[in-house]
Amino acid sequence: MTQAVDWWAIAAPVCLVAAAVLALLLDAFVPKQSGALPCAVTLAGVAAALAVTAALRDSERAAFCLPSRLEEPVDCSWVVDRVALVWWVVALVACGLVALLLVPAVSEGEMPGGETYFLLLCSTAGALAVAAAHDLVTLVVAMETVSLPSFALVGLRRRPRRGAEAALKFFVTSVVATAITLLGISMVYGATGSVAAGAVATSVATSSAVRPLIGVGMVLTLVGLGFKVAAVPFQAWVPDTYVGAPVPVAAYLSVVSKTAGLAGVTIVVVRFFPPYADVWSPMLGVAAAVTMTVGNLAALLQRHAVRVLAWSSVAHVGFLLVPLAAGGGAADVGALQTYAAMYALVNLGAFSVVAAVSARGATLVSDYAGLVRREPLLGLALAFALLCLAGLPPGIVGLVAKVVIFRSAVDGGVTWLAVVMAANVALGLVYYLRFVATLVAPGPEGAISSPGDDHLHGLVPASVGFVISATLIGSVALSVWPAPLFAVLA
Amino acid sequence: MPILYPLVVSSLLFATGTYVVMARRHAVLVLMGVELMLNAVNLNLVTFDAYWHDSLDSGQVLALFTIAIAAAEIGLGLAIVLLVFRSRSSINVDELRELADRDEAPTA
Amino acid sequence: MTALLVVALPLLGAAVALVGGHRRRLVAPAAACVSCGAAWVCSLLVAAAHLGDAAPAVVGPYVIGTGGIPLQASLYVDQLSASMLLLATTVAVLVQIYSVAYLRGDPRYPSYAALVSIFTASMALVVVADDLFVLLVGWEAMGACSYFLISHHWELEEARAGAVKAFVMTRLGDVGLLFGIFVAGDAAGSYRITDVVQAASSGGIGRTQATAATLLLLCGIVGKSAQFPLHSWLPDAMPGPTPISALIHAATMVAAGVYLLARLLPLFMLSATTMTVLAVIAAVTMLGGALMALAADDLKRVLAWSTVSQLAYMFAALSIGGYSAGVLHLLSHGAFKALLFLAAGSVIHAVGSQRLDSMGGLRSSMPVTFATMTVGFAALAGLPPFVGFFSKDAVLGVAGEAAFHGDAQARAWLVLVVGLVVEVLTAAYATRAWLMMFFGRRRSDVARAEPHESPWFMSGPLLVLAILSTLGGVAVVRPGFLGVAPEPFHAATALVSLLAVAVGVAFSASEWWRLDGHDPSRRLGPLRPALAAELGYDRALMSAVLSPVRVAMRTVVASESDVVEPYARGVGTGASWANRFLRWLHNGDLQRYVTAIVFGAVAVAVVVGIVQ
Amino acid sequence: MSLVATLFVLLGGVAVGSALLVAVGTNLVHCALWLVVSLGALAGCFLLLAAEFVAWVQVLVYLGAVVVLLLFALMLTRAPTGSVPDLTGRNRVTAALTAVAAGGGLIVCFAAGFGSARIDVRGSDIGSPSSVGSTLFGSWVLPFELLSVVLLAALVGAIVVSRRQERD
Amino acid sequence: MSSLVLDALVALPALGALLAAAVPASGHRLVWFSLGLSTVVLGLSIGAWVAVVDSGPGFHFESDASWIEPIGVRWTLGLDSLSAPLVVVTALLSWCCLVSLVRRAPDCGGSRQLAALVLLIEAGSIGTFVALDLIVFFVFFELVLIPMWFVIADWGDSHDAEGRRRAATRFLVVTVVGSALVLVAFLLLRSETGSFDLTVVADRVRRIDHGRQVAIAALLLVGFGAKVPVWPLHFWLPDAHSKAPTVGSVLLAGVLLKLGTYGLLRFWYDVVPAGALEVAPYLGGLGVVGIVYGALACLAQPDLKRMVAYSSIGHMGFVALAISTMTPQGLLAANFANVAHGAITGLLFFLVGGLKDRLGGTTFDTIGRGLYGRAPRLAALFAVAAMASLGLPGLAGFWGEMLTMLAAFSPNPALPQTTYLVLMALAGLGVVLTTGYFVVAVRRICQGVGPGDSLSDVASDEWLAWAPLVLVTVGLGVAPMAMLWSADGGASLVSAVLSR
Repeated sequence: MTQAVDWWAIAAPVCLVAAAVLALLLDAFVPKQSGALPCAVTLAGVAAALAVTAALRDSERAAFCLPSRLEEPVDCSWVVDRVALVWWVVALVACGLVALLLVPAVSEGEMPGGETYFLLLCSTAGALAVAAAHDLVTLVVAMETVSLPSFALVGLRRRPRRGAEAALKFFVTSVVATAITLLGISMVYGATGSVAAGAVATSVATSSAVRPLIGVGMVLTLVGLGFKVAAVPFQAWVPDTYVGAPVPVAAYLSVVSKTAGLAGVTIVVVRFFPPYADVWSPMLGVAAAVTMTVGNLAALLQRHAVRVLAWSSVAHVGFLLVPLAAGGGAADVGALQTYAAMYALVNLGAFSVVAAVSARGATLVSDYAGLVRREPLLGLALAFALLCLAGLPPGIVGLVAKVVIFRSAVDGGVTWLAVVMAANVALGLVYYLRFVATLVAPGPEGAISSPGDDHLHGLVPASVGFVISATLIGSVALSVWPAPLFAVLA
Repeated sequence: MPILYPLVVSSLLFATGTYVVMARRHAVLVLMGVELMLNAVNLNLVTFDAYWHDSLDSGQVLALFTIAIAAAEIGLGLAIVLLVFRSRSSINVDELRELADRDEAPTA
Repeated sequence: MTALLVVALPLLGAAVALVGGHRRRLVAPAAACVSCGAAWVCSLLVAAAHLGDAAPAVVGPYVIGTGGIPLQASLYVDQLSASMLLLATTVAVLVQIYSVAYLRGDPRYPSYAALVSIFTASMALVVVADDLFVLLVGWEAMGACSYFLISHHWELEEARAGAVKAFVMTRLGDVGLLFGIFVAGDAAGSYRITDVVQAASSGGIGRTQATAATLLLLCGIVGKSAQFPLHSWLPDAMPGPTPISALIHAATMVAAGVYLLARLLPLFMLSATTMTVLAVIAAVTMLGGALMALAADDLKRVLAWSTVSQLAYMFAALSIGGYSAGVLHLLSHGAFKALLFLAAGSVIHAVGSQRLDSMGGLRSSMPVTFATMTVGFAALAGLPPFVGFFSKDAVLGVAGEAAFHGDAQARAWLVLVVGLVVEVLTAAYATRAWLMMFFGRRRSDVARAEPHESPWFMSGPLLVLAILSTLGGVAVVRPGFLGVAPEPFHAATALVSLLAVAVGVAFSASEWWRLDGHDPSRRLGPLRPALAAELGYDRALMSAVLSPVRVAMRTVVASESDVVEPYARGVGTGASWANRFLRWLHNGDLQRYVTAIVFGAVAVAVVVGIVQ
Repeated sequence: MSLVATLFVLLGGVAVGSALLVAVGTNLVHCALWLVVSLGALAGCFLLLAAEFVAWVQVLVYLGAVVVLLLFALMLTRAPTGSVPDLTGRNRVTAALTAVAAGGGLIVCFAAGFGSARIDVRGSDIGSPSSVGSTLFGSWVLPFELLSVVLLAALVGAIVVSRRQERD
Repeated sequence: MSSLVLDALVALPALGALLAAAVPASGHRLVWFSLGLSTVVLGLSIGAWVAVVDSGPGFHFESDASWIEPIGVRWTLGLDSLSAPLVVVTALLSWCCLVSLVRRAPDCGGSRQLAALVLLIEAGSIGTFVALDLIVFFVFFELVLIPMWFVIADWGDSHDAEGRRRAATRFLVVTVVGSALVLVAFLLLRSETGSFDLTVVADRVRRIDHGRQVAIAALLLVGFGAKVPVWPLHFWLPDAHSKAPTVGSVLLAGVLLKLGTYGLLRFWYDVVPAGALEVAPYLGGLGVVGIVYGALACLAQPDLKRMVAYSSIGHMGFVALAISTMTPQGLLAANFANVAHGAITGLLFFLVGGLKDRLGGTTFDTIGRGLYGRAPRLAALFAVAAMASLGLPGLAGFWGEMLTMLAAFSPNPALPQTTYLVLMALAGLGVVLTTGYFVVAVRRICQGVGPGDSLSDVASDEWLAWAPLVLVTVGLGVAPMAMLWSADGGASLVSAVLSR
């Protein structure tokens, strides 16, 4: 018996993969091109996928259904529901923006055009698959689809010394985490005899004899996903990898890859193990508290700009896990997605400016001194993004997103977590504001990209400039009128 | 056959694999450790498949997928190892410290 | 409405003096004298309308909500307030005139004149206020003016210290006053004095409440009127300009306590406890004050202690219910003590020193001053026919009456006996000061050349006050203007007190003779240094109050720098240590990272496995 | 103990033993060869568990491809063929303890979960290539297709990573 | 009534700040522009206040629009007699600050950025006072933080870059932790009542079980207490003040601290009175400790600016005590003391700033003695401000303190009466200590023999900037009914709430 293929349901990742192959082929057959062409292909693929996503808006589709044993509800490997669609939109938009950020590197020959975009698109397709996967086999394969191309992306540079180290660290840690996840899946399978969401959930609810086994299996399954989102103690690779990777790739890892991980965690806890909420909810609560604290503390005195953002992304994972710790109900998932969307937008904004400035050789925060005065667009965009990340007005979108997370915690009865969050919001402010103050401060004479230095000044590539402007406009607009962002919650 | 036999074997293999990954310095050996871990998982999967007489063969199918993934990983991993080797003529993983967070913190 | 003008006009004058005083030399004196003069005229009008058996007049009330019992800003003028008003404005206008000459050439004159004007307005406000809070406003505004005026010579250490002491001590009392107002208002259901008095007279206030309220009010009164134990600020306030001492620290402000007590007497009468406390305070204070005055070397301190002592006389009278006696002595004391201070100022102006032993033989060179001051001393000592004789007689008469016929005989006996002893002492120190100033040899160590009589701007007011002190007795004997029944003359007590005065005068005069023109107080022997040092009271009080404050202060400083700050800083330090630790953990070792992952997974799994 | 069980214990022992030799050996090439032995023994285990198809894939992919790749890699990185004393890092004690904890924890967990349950593989054809093939393409089309993307991406990634020439 | 008034009060300064920061014109002209804008805001706010006084209790000028509909947040603003005076004080102090910037550029330049930040702080503070939606309130509450951080960190004490940064950060961190706790309280309210709207929440609050109400009140206490600051949470304040520039100190003391007390008033009285009654004695106790502690710390201060900062702790202690009585009197007293403290301490900080401009420092040693002789008008103003601050009747400070003690004399019947009598007595002790340190300070700097240099006396622009505060101080002291009347409406609202 062969499964019917619902092409419409898988159209979005298919678009991406098709675009990926096209980009690769174009690279092979059209010689001497700049980054523009594969980027255009990528954007086309992303646009097509977005169009499909939009078309799927009101329908919930399930495809690749398994033959059911007995009279149980049908288990499907691929479910495209509202939650998945939101993840898709976030991942796709972020992918498009990252594609634009990659253009300068490709144009300068720093990274190979076709392959770079191919890997990017494959990875993003994997992210979409994670969000729609409803059995553990598909989930783990989709996770690998996200991971493997990104290992390569991290190592893709003409001067690969640091990139190679970053890639190797990323690779080994990731593979170990995957192995642990597979072990966990095997335990779940062993305890329940199934890998599909519905069957596992049913079986988990009825069998009490093997609770420890299921519990341990669930925890181990979450390890790989925890690695993807970089929750403590699986965060160690993050700073080294982000610093060693090309900045746009770091942006990709911190947004798309993390989105995939969050989608995966959500699916696992909400779809597979609802009866184990008493296990995973406090566990995720502790993980959230520890993660946000560790991330913020580690970022506190950082001087390296990318490392600051790396640790800040770790800290934000803590916040992102809170709604799941609060119970993972529909409203909580909405809160999670809202925050993730906000985070994706402003974090990409921050990374895009850092990408533009790093291209000139700036690495330390102090190299950014006076950016607001010299190049207001860059400086203000970065400052605004950082304030949004900090969650303080004028970055109202960040503030309101934090409100939603707090609400989730309060409604979920984990007020203690809300208090930890309160301390962490303050802790985070310290380094975000230090960064912002550096941006605003008068810069040292002869600093990187001083106005007189025409070689460096104003050299923001159009594509990067577009990303910067787009994220800035987006976050400012959402700060003034945040309602659209929260439509997810309604 | 008691199901514990294969499970114990797989546990020991997995533990050995983790030890190899954690302790061995040579990057290729580390990759071997990863293989051991994945194979331990495969043994688990196959065992459970037999245990449940799974009509969907989920365990075996996943084991097959794991083998494929392991192969893909090893291919890409070796490419990265070679990249590391070429860029610095050493593939002892504990010598890869260039990206460590070493810059002195400003005095607060 | 005229009463309101008495308050408003000096304020206007103050504003003019402040704004224009530094531009034109004549603006400030003119503004000050004219505004106070106008206020005096107004208060004459008020007095004319309200003395005698005229009905009291009420302005207002103007209700201000507080969420609870409302404030009712209103003015109330009856015989008592009219006469007080008259006293205050009279002394004020005389002092303003006097000061024009006394402070000639002083660059700080404009602010001085303005402050005196503000003070006059505040005093007027206290006198005419019908709401306790409005009264409090004037009460404390007077205190502030007093503070600023004491420190007029702010380059002098003792002026600065005296000002601080005066202000802080009176404010300490004022806190009690404030709480007393709360209790009284709460008990009476209104903060209006008339309502409170009404409630007290009609039995609307319980004994306990009355005791609590009056004891608290007494704190403020004691503070303001420099009674034991809050008396020591008044002698220390003497570094202020002498006209200020005359106005504020003799005639008016310090008497405000007496006024308030008289005003609320029905309330106080409800509490025997308070009245006993008051009598004891008054007895202690009048005795102590007189003794200090006998030993003091500084002319102004003599007068200050004398003021303390005489104020206690008034309280003594009130403590046995002698309303009219107390008020009469207040009025008469206002006149003769102002006279004494102004005359003393004239002397100091001429001699350039305040020390009694640097004066002497001034009789011939300053005839007007000598004559007027003699009147003043006579009134103080209680010699007939001067006003002091009559008012003291009224006090002692009431005391005698109460001692023999009243129902609070212990209190009355205390007042009577101590009062007579103080009569002796008063006569003694008055005579001593008079002799030391105007008789005997001129001291050779006086820096100035030949002292000469003061200008008319100064001696004019002296004459006016001397006349009042001389003829005022007439008014005292017929106190109908206060709306009370005429006092019969107390022949018995008058005789005894005349005897007492004679003893006092004789003591000083004989010692003066015996010591050949030297200080008669040497006769006191070993007691004298102790009294001159004011029995160490002040030092003891200061150390008793200040050392706990210092200890508390040090504790607070220590807690800020050793507890709060380290903890606050410790959070930062802890965070930066945590930061270093975390960064040390992430040392770039791949296998450490892997170990963390595996270990983390195992740990969580073990926890979950065990929990399940 | 049945024959199957006996065989399984033997093969499992070989697999674990040679894995331990991989973990402690001082000669890189020997380690790789011990890995071959371990994985081969494991393939035998698969056979005993009626996973015929998986066993052959194991032999083909691992023994045929992966280990060869590893050997190539050793060669390309000019790994010494002799004994290398410092193949194990300083992390060994922590690593060993963690590994023992992991293994012990797993065994305890399995023992608690399954106790004395037994596998009965007689009379089933679950592991035959035809059966696996039909479920693979009947029920697992989606992950299979996704896997093709993974493999393609890994291929391209491996190529592109190793193609970059420039050194710094 | 037009409902755009409040929107304009918030939007004008905010837009002005944007313009002042963004428009490429000369800095000086933009400061003038900001000043003009602020004048408009001031006028508007006074008009609104008068209108509110006329219209009695309840919210006026209500503005209601959709904002973040999906989470139930609406843009609702309203002004009542509790918030109206604070809005005016905010507008007034901002105006004064801008006047002081017109002629005196900061040492490190950037007067137009500073003006923009002042406007932003004004917008945020006014917004906080008029917000009727919990989240809108929270957003505005947070809006002032970043500008204030920059004001302190970039324009602060020029001798101590590290210290001013640390002080600014400490201020920010403490406040943010506090405000996050406030947010938790808001969300608890929301989860219990299903609305973020202040009036709706207040209506439905009886549904909340008592323990939960107490928890909410306690969270609000800690959260707003950090901002006020209530005693043990005060540790950020002295540093923040002593490192801040004059403008920063004025706004910090005059406006920002009020956000905390206003928050407590608004939410304790209007929203969770029943819960607040349980925790109120703690607030009262801490407030009194703050009064005495602040006064003792002032006595020991060798630095005038720090002394004024510590005096703020004492004054805020009075406000805290007033709030804790949970009576209409308490509300009136707190509101009055808020306004009076804003004017008086604003004036004091301006004066200290003036001294700092002239002498380069604010320690007693730097200032030297004998200011009465060296700069008579400045010294006289200082003496007047000191008198006002120590609560001399006839000046504004008195009424706040008097009403506070009066409220403590008869607190809410549900509160322990004897405890409050003790608190009242201790507050009275604090009054004496306050008198002590202010007269000692006057003695130390105004009196005595100075070094003989002559300082420039109060300049005309300084007169312009300071005169309104002097006028308010004297005016409210002489005619307290101006405030008491307007707040009466609020008090009746509160008593309605309390009696429910």
